[in-house]
Amino acid sequence: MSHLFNHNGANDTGYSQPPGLTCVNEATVPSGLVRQHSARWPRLSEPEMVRHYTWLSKRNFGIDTGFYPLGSCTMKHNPRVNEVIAQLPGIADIHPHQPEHHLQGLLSIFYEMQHMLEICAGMDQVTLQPVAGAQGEFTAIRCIQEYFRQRGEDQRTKVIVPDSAHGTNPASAAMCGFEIVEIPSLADGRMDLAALAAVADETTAAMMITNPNTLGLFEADIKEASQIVHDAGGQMYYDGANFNAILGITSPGLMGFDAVHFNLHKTFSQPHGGGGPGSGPIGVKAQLAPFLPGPLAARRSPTAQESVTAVDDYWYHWHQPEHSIGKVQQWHGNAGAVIRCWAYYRRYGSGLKTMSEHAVLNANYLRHAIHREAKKEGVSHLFVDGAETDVAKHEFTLSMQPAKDALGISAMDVAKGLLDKGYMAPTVYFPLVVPECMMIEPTETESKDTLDTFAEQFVEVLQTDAETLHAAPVTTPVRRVDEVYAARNLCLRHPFEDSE
Amino acid sequence: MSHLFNHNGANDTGYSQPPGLTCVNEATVPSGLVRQHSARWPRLSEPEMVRHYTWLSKRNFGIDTGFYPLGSCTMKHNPRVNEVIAQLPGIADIHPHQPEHHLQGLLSIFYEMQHMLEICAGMDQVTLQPVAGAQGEFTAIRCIQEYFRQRGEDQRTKVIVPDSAHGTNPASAAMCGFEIVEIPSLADGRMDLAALAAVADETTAAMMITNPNTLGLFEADIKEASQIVHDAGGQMYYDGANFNAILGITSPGLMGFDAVHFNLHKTFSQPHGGGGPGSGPIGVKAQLAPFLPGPLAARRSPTAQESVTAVDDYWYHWHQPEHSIGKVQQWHGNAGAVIRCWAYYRRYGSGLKTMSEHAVLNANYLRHAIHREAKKEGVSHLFVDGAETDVAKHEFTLSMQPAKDALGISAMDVAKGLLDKGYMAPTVYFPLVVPECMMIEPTETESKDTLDTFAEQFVEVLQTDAETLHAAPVTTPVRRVDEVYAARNLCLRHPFEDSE
Amino acid sequence: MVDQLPNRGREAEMLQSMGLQTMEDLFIDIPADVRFKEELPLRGPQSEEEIIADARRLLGSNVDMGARPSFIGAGLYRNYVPAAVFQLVTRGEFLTAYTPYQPEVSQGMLQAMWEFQTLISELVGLPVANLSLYDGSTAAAEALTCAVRVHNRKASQSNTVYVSELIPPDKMSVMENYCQGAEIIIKTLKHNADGTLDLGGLKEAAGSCGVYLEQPNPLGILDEGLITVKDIIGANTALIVGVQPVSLGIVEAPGHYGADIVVGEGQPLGSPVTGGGPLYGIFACTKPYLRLMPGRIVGRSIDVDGKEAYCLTLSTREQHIRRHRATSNICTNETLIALMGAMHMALLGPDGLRDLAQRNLAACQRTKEILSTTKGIEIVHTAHHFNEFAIRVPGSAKDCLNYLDDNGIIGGFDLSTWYPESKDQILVTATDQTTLRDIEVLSAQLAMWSMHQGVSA
Amino acid sequence: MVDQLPNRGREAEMLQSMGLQTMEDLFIDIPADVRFKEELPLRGPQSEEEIIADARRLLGSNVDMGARPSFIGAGLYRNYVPAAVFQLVTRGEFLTAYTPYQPEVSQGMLQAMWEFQTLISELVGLPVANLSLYDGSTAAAEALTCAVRVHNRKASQSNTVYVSELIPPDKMSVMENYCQGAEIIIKTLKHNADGTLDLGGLKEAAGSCGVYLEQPNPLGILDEGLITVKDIIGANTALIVGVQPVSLGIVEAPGHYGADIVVGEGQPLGSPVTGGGPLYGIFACTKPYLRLMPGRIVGRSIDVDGKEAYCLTLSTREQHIRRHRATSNICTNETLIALMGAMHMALLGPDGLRDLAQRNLAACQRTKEILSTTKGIEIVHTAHHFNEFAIRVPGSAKDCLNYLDDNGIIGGFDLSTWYPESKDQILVTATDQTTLRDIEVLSAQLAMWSMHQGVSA
Ligand SMILES: Cc1ncc(COP(=O)(O)O)c(C=O)c1O
Ligand SMILES: Cc1ncc(COP(=O)(O)O)c(C=O)c1O
Repeated sequence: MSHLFNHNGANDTGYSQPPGLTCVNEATVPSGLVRQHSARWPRLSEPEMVRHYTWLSKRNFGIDTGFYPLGSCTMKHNPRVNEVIAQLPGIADIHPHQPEHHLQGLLSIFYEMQHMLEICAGMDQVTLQPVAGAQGEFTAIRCIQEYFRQRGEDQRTKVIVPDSAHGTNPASAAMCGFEIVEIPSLADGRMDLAALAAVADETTAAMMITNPNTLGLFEADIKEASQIVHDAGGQMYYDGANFNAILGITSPGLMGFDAVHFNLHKTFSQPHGGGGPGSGPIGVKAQLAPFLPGPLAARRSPTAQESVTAVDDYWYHWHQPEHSIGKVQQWHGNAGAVIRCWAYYRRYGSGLKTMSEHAVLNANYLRHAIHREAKKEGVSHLFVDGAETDVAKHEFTLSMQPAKDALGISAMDVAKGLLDKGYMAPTVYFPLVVPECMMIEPTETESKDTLDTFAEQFVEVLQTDAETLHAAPVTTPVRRVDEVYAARNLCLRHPFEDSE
Repeated sequence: MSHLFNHNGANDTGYSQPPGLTCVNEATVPSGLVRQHSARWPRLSEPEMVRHYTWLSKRNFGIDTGFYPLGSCTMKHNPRVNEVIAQLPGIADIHPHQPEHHLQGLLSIFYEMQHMLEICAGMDQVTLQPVAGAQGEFTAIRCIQEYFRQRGEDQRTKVIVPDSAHGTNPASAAMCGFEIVEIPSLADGRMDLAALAAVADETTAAMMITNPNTLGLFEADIKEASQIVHDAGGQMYYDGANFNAILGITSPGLMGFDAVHFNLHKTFSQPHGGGGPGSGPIGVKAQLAPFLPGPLAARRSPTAQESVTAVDDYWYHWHQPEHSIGKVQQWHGNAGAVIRCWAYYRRYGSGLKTMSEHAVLNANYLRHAIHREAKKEGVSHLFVDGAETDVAKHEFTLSMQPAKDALGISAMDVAKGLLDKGYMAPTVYFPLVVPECMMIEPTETESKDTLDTFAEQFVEVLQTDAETLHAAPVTTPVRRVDEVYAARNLCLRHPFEDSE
Repeated sequence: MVDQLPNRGREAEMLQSMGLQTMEDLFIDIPADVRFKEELPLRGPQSEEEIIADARRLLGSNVDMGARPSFIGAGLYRNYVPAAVFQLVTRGEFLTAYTPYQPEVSQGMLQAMWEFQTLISELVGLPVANLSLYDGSTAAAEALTCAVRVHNRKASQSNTVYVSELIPPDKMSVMENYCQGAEIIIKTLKHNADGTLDLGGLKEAAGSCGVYLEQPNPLGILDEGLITVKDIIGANTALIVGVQPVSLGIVEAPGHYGADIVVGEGQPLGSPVTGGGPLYGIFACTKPYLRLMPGRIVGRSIDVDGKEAYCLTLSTREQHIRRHRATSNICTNETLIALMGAMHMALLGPDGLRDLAQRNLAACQRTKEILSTTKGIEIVHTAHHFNEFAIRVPGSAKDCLNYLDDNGIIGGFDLSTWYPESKDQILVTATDQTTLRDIEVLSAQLAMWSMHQGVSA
Repeated sequence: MVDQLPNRGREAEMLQSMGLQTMEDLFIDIPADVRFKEELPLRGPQSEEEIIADARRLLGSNVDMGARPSFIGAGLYRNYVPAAVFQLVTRGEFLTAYTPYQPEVSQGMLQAMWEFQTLISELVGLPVANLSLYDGSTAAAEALTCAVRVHNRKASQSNTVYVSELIPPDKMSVMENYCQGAEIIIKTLKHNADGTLDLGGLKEAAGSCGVYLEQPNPLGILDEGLITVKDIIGANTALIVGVQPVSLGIVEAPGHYGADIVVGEGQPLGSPVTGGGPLYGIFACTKPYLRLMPGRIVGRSIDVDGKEAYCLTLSTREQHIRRHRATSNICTNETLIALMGAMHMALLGPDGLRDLAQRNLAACQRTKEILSTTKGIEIVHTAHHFNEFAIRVPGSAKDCLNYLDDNGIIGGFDLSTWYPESKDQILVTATDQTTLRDIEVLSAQLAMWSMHQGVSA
């Protein structure tokens, strides 16, 4: 074990600074504000610091380490060129308050990304400001809220979400002040149009839904759903977390949506190590565009003077939407993430559809391979599909309820068993509508070999006796972690008291 | 296991290239030279390639992974700024045949490094051309050879080396065509002046020695040795692999040497992952300078025209020594390594002495701590110092012969036991003069805590029963590797035959 | 793009094994009427080389702060980030991981974030810190809603918070967006002419749910008055202090003068400015706020063998469990940037942080000294500044900044962007990267500007 | 520098525990008369920031090939190296390791080098490859001494090798330095006016220990004649072929036309030019040469459990065992650069290599086409060229290159540096990085040069 706070060298610092400026009157802090006790930070030399974080990294699983079939998270390979681009001059040392003529490159990339996302989503205007999917949801729902306020439809106080929705959907709408109306799914995991029709009325501000849905099923009735909500005067919100299934094939616009968020860090491969950073642009139809947070990247023909610094035939500038809700992040969003995603987009360009096709191909192939292997080994009875379908989209769900009933093996047991096989586990217990759910999303960047081997190993786990599985994992840096202990014995920081 | 040659995707390539130039007449290879069968290289996509090499890296131990006390190799921390500097514009895309006015920055860094090394070594002229220590030895011995040829002393056909010398010393001299005269060490591990005096004569071209010697002892008689060799008309060659002990404290020049090589990759921290690249500059006294390989970096006041591109007050240019032996590497040596080492030098500047002091402090402290722990646990009788001394220099040796005699535990067993404790093992069975030798060099970049813990663990290994140790290591990616099997069943490449 | 798709060329084989013929068969469930009829009207795929060439051209047209004397800050600060930080954070195991849902294989990031929590907790002087929010502005916004959740029941001014009038409008806007759903009323607190808080006016805030102030304040001023705020507003009103974390190397931690919540933009510790993101929001608080705070938290626990182990904890506050009753909607956060922060902090150590703070302070002080003797330039506030301060220039700030820009200097931030009445004020920022030459060039050009504006020697 | 020394501040404590008082006590064994009396007369220590600033300034004054149209090659070639290569090779486990003396904890590098051996072996068409020598020149030199070791006993021309007269003097000089110790006589082989090998003259070499030729040859020519060489010189004379590895994507592997040893500069696969180093030397051979070849070799073996494992093997050839009778003095080699090569090769795959070779060939061909119609310029050899070719210019090559340089073009390599009689010849190199615009600019400026030299349209 390497413990950061056990490093207490007599050494001053792991980063020796140059002398710095001196001033005539010694620079001071007001006497009442002088720091009395310095932070009890550790003291490491650079060699020790490098070794500590190298050690930590070796105890962490990433896509580079192995297959990461975490459903709903689109853990695709992060192309290395993204990192090269993010380190080029002209991004790290750019301040968002610099004048426009200092930022033509940044603005043109922003513009290109807005434009590309508008096309992919079938929306009229995109903003790149939200920094994660959840913030995109919040932002779009805020726009919808202001839209209705401006129209005098203050009675629209409700947002409808299916019970299979991701937690951020209701949380984001609630943060805006909306009441949440949850509608149950049908037995086959799909949206219940009748249930929707029953709740959609003049109090409905919006419905939030993702398609393909969180079970990996395409909601074929989506236009009907849109119709119902629109007929009731509400707006349709598309949760874009599952965009990886549909790029170039269909779009929220075609399905009748009014607003949508992207999770660029998923679909467009922004590395979001350990939980972030993300980027959650939103796109909206024309009626909502005036409410978007500003500024947006826009362009026009340059003046003679401007053409000196223009990067191409256009002059790029910031543009403030007329009835903007204001800001959701203090600056222009996660510019560094947007640029990586721009690099990613450029790799596919008009061929983005191929990417989605392969994502769907891989998901279906894996689903098929798991069933095939299970049949071969006679353990097909231990799980059922989370939803009936001929073809899944980019992900699929399995219910481990049969294994639970027959052998006492839970979805979590299977997950831990997979860790022992060297895999990251699929998402478990989400969506809540599938009992003992495992949600599996391979993404397009996994090879057939990897999928075949995973299917075999998955089935091998199912053939493991319950006791062994309850004790899994055994090959990981630590064994099953006691989350209850963590919650009961809260230790949220290094207890200096004890160590002194 | 991840096997590169098992990857045989239908995919074209892991790096899609842009279309490239087209030509009017299709570019062709002469018909008799058209490649008939393409190389059976694997086919990996970028995601698979990244995962393969990530996996391999996790099966490799580096300084970043843990303590690496490999004697004679100076495995110090490689500061990360070196890598930043090596990636700045102005080095990767520089061609050695570009004109001098394109290379003023490179030349000025070369000049500064030559100058710094001259000062540290007490030599008159340094060349950066040799790309490793062994090549430095070869180069300097070649210069000595030509020096004597020019003086008409062709009878000087012998080079003297102590029996504790590194293998490259005799190998390099032999490659030049010299006969090797090996002289035994004294019982205390030091050089035998009498033995030297007995062999030094008019057939002696040079003596090669390192000081501190390979046992970590400073040869206090070094000036006498130089005197003996010089009196016999020979030249003194200093193997600089142990420079880390003496920077700023003493120099080969002060000790009477005529030529010296540096292992910049050791002393000046050029990362040499897996065995290279290195950089092995040599420095020589004035009499040998005309024979050095060219070109050298030189400088003078710039002309008016030159001052336009000059980086500072000087104009830098290449300079060809008068009687140069020619080249030992086709270009200017490992420029990329030199620049990293320049960055390293700049960090210490005139304070290089502190670095050496800490290297020696750490070595002595560790030696002391091992004895202390051994005494505490009652296992002092299992090893003896490789040489008697009050203070070691940057490294020290232990002989495991007592453990071998008493318990059948060899130096190799202890080494493998240390691998199980998470350490890289010290150098074993070198120098050959110490029976069951372990050669331990902690370097200055290890903390006291690391040294204390290592001492404890070392003693714990000594307390392990022989059977367990013979079976060690057990926690490593593979267990004890059968080197005899490897030599008897030579498999030096993937056997495609079998896998097809 | 082929190089990113391992199964290119294997489509037929894979489809066949599923009993399908074409890729189309995988999309039979998508009705024709919602299908794109044609290829996306986008440019063609490019190779890595072409993308880099385009990126180099486009980004190269941006003007790097480092390429010229630059005095712009106003919330984001260019401090040097040591080389080791970048090289370690891009290790694949960190870079390509996601939220550590499976703690057994995510101990590295979990421990690093637990250490981050400790580093932040020590930095700000409060016992609890989460592992990052999106940025400084959302951290401040979430602090307000958190304060209302905690104090509303006992508050005499329910649903009400007070915020310094100096807070930049962009940040205020974020706060308003985050507060409006809970129908929180945001009132403002006045400041004295010298830029310090009007402690008299503050009394009004007692009985509200919370007070948000910054130290240093948006004018760069270290306001000693803040140490008395908690006494004035009392135990039932949260004192929320926004900090510039680097300043805490020499400035007292707000936790030590009564802050209940400390938030801040983490960027100056560990991350470049990057056009305004990704950043990371610091959020720390006292124990009473713990169960109603936003964001992820790591706890130290044990595994089944009793071995030390780390995992996410207190998740019942979060959206994936509590859904619409969650304390925040945040899911993806800024862990990787927080990790850079942790690495930077670990490298600096307490002495290194003090040195870094001192360098910032000294650079600011030196800039002030020189500009205070520059013809036509006036230092607006006689106060202790940390790393930025307002100057008054002849003519308009906007024109003056344009003039400086024409002469290759990024002169600072036009304060009228924030405070419309301050038409002739510029916020001038110095950091560890500011050199004496930079300052002299700025001073010389400001003197020229003054001359052009008719200010005589 | 403090940041690199973890025990700064602990000196006293550590010394004391050893019963010592001062640092001086550690150096009592060094006599006063060999001691420095004063501090080293060197500049003071610098911080990371200062070093980077200086490096940026100094290196920034170098002229990058990528920053202008560049046609210089002559042995080192700027091909694009994919981003993944750099990011993976700098992983600490690779970067900070050394020679894998303990195979149990060095399986990663050992396997990677075993794979490298396989990749090279397949590339050149020979069964054995080592894991790198210093560079192409030392690989060629060591091939000569190796050939002598193997064939000398049976050779009718003992101690004699033959080398193409076209080999650049710098490379020849390395060969001579490596050969002189074994008293090897190096004779040269003549070439025809069209740049191809004089096969008639080659007969003389039969009975010698070895023949060294390059494909493409130093003039960039793909010489079909080489496929008959082995027949001419016979089994007892080693055919050593030096290759540009990228060419082997489309050009026959020398192992398939009789080469006994193939060497080459590995740089164009995986590594930038880097001012001429670090590079890596390719060395491959047939089985009879195995036990007398230079350099490290990895073998696949098993561990005590019978599990696949890798280790260094055949070390009895090496200096650390065989000392002065070793087959080479090499110890530290170029593994990390060879690893970059392996990564690049793994990414490319056979099709990628073919594409890369084709791009080089096509760029060269296009350049030839355009220059062949450029006023005053003559293509010296009517031949198949791979990626470079000689042109004849009006006036001197040196003046012409200076003229091009004045106009922002690195026009190529002055062939009189190698062949003093070729005063008016320039070796023009194209790579995958050459653009049509580059070629057009070169052509236009060469035309201008011709005009200045009085060549009329
Ligand atoms: C279906 C769905 N919706 C929304 C989100 C929220 O996105 P983010 O994590 O980027 O805030 C997620 C991400 O985890 C998701 O899976
Ligand atoms: C004492 C000694 N001399 C010479 C050498 C040879 O140096 P290099 O490996 O750089 O060729 C070494 C390195 O291993 C050594 O330890």
